[in-house]
Amino acid sequence: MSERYLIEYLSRDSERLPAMRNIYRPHLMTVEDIRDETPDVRTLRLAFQDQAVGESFAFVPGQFGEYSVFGAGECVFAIASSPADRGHVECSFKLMGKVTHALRDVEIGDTVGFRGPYGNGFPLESLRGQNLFFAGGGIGMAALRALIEYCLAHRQEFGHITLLNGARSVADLVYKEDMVRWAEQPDVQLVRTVDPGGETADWDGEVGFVPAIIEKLAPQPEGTVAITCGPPVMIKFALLTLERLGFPQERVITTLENKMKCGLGKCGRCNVGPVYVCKDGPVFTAAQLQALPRDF
Amino acid sequence: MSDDNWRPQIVAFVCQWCTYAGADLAGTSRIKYDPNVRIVKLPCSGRIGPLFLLKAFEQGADGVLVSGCHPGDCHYVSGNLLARRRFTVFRELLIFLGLEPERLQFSWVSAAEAVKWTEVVDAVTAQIRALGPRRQGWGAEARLQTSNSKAQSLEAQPGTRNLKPGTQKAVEEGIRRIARQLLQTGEAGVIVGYGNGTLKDVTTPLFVTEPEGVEQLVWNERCLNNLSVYLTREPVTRLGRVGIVAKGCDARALVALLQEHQIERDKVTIIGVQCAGMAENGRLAARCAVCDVHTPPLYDHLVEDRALDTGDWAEGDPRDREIAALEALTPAERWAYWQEQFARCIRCYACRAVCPLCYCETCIADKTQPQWVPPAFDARGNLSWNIVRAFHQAGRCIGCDECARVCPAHIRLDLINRKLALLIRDAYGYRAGYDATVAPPLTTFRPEDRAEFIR
Amino acid sequence: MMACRMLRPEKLEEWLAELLRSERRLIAPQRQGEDVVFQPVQTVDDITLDYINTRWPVKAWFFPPSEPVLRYRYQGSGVELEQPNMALEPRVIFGVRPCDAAGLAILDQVFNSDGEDEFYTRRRTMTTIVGLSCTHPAASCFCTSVGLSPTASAGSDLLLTPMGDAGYLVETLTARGEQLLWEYGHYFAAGECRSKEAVTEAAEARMSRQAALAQGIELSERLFEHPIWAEVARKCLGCGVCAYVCPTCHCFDIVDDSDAWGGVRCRNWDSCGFSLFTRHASGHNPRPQQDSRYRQRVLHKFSYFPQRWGRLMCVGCGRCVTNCPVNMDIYATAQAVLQVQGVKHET
Amino acid sequence: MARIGVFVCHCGENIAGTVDVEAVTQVAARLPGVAHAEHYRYMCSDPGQKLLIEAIKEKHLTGVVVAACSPSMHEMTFRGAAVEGGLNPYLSEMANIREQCSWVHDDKAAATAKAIDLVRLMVEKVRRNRPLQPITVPVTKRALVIGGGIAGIQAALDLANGGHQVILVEREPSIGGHMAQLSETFPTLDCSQCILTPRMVEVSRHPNITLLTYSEVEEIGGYVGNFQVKIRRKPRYVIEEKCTNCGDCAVVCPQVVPNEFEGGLSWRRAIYTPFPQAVPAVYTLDEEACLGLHPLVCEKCFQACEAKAIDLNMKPEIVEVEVGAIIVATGYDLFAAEQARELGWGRFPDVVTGLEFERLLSASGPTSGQMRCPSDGRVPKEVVFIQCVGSRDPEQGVPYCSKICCMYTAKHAMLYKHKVPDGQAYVFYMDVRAGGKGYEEFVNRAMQEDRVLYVRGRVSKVFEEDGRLKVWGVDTLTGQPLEIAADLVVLATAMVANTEHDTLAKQLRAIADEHGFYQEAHPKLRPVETLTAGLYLAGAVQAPKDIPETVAQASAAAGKVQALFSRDELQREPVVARVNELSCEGCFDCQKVCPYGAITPEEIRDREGNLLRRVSNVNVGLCEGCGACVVACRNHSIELEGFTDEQIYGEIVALWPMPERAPERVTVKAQRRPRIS
Repeated sequence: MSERYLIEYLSRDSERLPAMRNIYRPHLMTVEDIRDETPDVRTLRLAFQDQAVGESFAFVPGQFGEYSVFGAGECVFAIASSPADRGHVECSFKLMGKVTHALRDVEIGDTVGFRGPYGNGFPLESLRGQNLFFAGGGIGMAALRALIEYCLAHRQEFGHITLLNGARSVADLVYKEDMVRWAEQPDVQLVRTVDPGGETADWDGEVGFVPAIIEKLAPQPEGTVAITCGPPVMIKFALLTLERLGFPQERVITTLENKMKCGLGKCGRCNVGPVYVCKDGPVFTAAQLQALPRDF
Repeated sequence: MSDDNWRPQIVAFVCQWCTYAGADLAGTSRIKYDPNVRIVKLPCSGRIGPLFLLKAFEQGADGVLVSGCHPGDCHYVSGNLLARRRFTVFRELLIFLGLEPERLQFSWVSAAEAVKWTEVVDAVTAQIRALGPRRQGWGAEARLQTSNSKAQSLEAQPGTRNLKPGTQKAVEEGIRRIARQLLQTGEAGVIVGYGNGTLKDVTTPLFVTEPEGVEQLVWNERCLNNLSVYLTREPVTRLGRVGIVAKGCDARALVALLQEHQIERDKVTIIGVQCAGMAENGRLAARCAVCDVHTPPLYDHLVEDRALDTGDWAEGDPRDREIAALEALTPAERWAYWQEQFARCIRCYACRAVCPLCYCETCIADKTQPQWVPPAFDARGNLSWNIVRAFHQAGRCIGCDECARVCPAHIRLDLINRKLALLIRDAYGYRAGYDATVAPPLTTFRPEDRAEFIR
Repeated sequence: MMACRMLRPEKLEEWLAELLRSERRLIAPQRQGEDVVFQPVQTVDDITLDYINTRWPVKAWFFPPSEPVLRYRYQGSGVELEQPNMALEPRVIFGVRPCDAAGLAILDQVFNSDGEDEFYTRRRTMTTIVGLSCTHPAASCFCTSVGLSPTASAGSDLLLTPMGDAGYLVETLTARGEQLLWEYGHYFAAGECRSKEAVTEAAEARMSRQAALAQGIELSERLFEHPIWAEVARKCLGCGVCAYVCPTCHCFDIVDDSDAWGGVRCRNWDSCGFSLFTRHASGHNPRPQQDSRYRQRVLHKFSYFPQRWGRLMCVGCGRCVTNCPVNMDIYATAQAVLQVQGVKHET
Repeated sequence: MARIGVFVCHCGENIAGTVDVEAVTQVAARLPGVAHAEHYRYMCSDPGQKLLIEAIKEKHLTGVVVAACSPSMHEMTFRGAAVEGGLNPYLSEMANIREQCSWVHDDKAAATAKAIDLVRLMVEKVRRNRPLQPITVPVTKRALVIGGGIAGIQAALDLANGGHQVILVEREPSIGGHMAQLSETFPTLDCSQCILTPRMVEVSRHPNITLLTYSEVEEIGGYVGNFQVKIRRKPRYVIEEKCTNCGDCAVVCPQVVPNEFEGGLSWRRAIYTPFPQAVPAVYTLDEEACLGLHPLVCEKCFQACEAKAIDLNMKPEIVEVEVGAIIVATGYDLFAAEQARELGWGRFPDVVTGLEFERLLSASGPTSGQMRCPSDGRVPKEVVFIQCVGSRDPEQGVPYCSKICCMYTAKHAMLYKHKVPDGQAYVFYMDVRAGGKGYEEFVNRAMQEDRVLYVRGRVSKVFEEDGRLKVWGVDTLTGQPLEIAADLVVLATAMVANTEHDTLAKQLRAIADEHGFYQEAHPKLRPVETLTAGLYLAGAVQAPKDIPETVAQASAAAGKVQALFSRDELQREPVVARVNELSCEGCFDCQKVCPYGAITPEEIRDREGNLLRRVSNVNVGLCEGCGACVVACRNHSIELEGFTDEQIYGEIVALWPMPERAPERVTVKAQRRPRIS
């Protein structure tokens, strides 16, 4: 804002002052589709009510938004839909607190709010030409979904793709339909795993925690970038496993899920060391994380 | 007062067995009455929490009516009798803060008393109609209206007595001796006491884990903190069995914590200290002027102060004069006084943090489903927070005044606490922090409890 | 633009009186019980100059404890958004101490960075800060320790420094200051420009706390994990006083307050000292204990913020020290941490 | 957002006459979360319910609000309809716009505004309702009948004959109640004892009935299907099993006291049976009258009893039983006649109450059925019957009509005339109320065949003059003052509630009305039930009744209990408290306020078994859902299902629009002074 604002004000009519830009004002979105992924994970498909905004809206996979239910508040989720899907965003959320409970109660046709995109997104340039090894646990898959969709849409730009999807139990596996679609793509290997005890009688996937399956799959570090997201404890061990397999820290990418409120590096909530996860993240390489204090 | 067309907005919280059924009977009997009351049905008057009444006022109610079964008729044995005590205290609290009593009314109406129900509704409506609309905004503007009120001239009257600090050095030595012994024998893993602070004339809570460290323990007239707050703090309790330096008022907090199962008696060693009173602004602190626990009511070791001069307390508690002065004001003036106070609140929750009895890890003010205490730090939210805090302390506050001491906005929380403590002493013969075996006053009742305010 | 003028002592009141009559709202220190606070001025007589510092820093006039950032009404299954009514008016805040003014300069960096927060910046540009140098620091003050001084000019638009009988040395620091001076130039005498160094030195000499903290804390893993944090934070009770009286703390929360018809989305002050600050809805908390929360507070001010913005996020006003219920002392803590850090360098 | 359906009922003109149902529907349709709104003439009718069911299905409603009558009328109806539509029953709520709106207001605008508010409030509640599953509890198929009068006897026999275990508790030494005191019964004039005593005997012999006489209910806990009852058996000092009813003990007993059964018109010993046909047929030692007990000085009866049935060391005994249902049949008392001071009862021996007169008429009574004045045994020639003593008299007595007095007075007068054909009977009455099969004819018979003189009017005074009673009254039909010299005056005292109702009602958590009679669940449709599930009423405990009505209600109550007992399990309302273990701080204030002992501490341990915390735990079988614990919990770690904080919060915030926040500052438009050149 111009330093001369006051002078402008003093010299003219206040009515002619530029309208305020409100960084906290969300876009209004219409709920177009509701899909239950698991008993406590749901995906919403949201359409921009203002078509012009929808047309111009673009984002990088890995970026996130502040989704809000008016009356309950705002909550942060990754944008889970494909960047090519113009005019819409999708989010997947797990039932947790006040906002997610309110989101669970929305019906098709209802209005919710969306602010974004925020954050840095995945470093697409450094991924091109590489084999990609995705390892997602539980709701963490949501943060990878946009990137997976992007990579599959630009299939020729990337090498071999491995999708490792883990969950506590078979019922808790997300994106079951997407997985089928993704696995049909050329040169895509889909591995699904559930925690020991979470398997069903007819389960034909792996049984074991995600890091153990990474170990078992033993992806070749050369020419491969590993991208992982999941619960904090999974990420911790997945990073260790990948390191053991010989992945250099620069080629291991993860996204952090701190509590965030403003999304713009102001509210201070996601401050970890010198970075704000909302502005400088949420995507970090293991090397970048290594440099941060263990405060996330 | 108001034009004839004005319709007060009144909400009635009623129990489903008596009053709701009584209101139904009024319908069946086609008895006409005023249409301004909206009924919210609950199973029992015992389910009607003060937060409901608060929220109703916050939302703009001109009046609130609570009605349940007559004493002895409760479908749930005693819900209405518990409610009676809660409402007695809550009502007095709101009146003390300046609400007109007519706006918050209570009645017993049985399932058979259709006529009484209609009479109560008509009477309450008429009274509220006569009062006119509630002062705007449950806060906010009210304080601006009466900036020149008498209330504003009411100023804190600190104790006028001088300190007689006793033999501080000897007491300090006594504390150190016992602390050393406890640490040496392993009876305590940590001693919670007072040390010198980083600024002149300030002490600070000190945690000593090694016998050599006891030399840092101090005792003087500035040992204001109520250290018992640390007994429910994991970073302290994980250091081992706690030995705690406790003045009389601190020991009362320990009694209350025992009563509420927050500490186990055999896991704490209490180093009781005879206390001659603490200083605020160089004078004897107000609460110390009427202290009756110079010797703590509960201790394992007692450090005596041989020069203890408990003085002549004839002067009384200076706060009682302030309370009386406030109560002599009109409701509007009182309201203005407290609005001005609460407007200063910045919701730092220091009052909550220092209170030994505010041990809830998740406070009701932080709970969002639903959001009973409005999150905004405005007049509305601040008023609710302060009322909820005060009510939660009713019958439990041991009067250490820590909340008032630490309030950066100098809100007179001590007056509210004191007012409620006096009310509970007079109405129920109960004072907190003396006897851990007695049920706290709001968890019990007597059939003959006061009920003069109930229609 | 270091033009300097003098303001005669007897002119000060006249100038303030005219400011009061102007279209600018005049906000100045006034007595409130035992405290001095910034309040809109009713009469010039209410203004006091007898204070070391005001009870609260000046930040709330730009970044209020609670402010609506959005209003909405339900319309069937839809929602109608309303811009919150943020009325703006030109203001002059008189008598801001250099430490508090420096706090504003720090907040400017946060709120004026990309994703500009106009709730803050609009108020900021509409307000002219008239700083007032400090001659008698309190026992808890330590501005020189963090690289400021009792007469520092950062954040002020005009800075008045008392020069004894000669009156106030007036430094014009920004275009807003220049504008004000231009409007009321007849109160200010030009020419007689004297150095404020002597005043600065005298004030600094009265400062009892003079440690070298300005270089900040250099974070290492060892320091981060050091037991000192648990030790210093043990007595911390986790209230928000330190953050709320701090001229630079700016963490906030965004919450909805609604009823059946609609509601308000509010931005409220928050504090990294509260356990709920980082707690996820799942219950997971990256900073589960008070020691990690207190560490965040200290390191944010002395390490993280400097890394990002090149300056400390502490102005040494000492409010958090005097207001802490249990005498947590950030000055002492920073000293202690630097000592630990120093040990590391030696070994 | 929810998809709520709102259904506004006209209830014919009952609602629509006062409330603009169209307007209510229109406003409701625009409320946030409302997906459907309509109004209909009778929502409770079949087509009405169909509308609701169809709407749920078609519009995929997530909740319904029926704005109609009181939920006590039709909550169950619409919950049932919701289930039929595929919704959980607890997603249906009623807005009470009839009993609490249209019926009590005249102003259509105000009533409509109120109805809209009530609907809105319920919409906000339903939006926050969660599906609940009923709690099933086993049913103990044993009933407790309190009171051994004709009502209790009938109910106990019906149940026992239906194959269920019954415990019949009677306070007095014998069952039979007031009916056993009557001579003949109207309108058939058959002998009361002749029809009653066979039933009494049947009770004593019935294998399914446990008869506990001389016993009182001490404490009642639990809930429908699972009541725990403590019964105190007063010591009768006679072992029931051993007593042969020979009467040797009474003969030697030196203590003589007035006989209550005879209305004090004759005497009994300290050891006695109340009347010859008493059941059980055993003697009872009246410990207050006995000389010997404290200290033991007499012992004559003990010595005289050859059966060794007397145990002077007998102590009160507490019997604990579990029952699934309770029928209260504790009957009535009579208006204390001495309160009508001007009528002289208690001062003049020849002023008697109706019940005393029954004993004078009875063949087993003190005069063996001879009509005699209590004072001197002469045959009364002039008898004045005064009706409405205490009844229909809000000043001195009770405002209601005692219902049976007209009939029994006619009976008394008639029986008197049969015994003293040359005597004259006068009846002072206010109105003759003889509604009932054969009742009007009966009264006419008294007037016409037996020439009883009916005087419409009130008696102002009964006094004695020259050794004779004088009755002053007014014949209001002629306006003539009357003075009658009477030998005997009979007062038709009102039936009033049993004085012990109050204490028992508290025990039972039942509601007594303003006169002390028990409140039925609904005056028309649920006259046998109370609002406490599993508690039923029989006889005059509810209101004044004659014998046929009493018996009918007793059988009805027994039928209700049998219906309850036809199931092995009972579904209870899931309105119970639940603890949030995560935020419970373990202060146990909730435990202190719980009247049912439903809350106990529970230990939370880590995997290694170390105690982490103690938190509260609710036993949902014991929880009755009062919610006292919720309010006691400072950080609201307990919720009451069906009345959660969220739901009530929703109701409150729905009532008024949020007040506008104080504007931050009002911009004052000052004059602009351009200063920049």
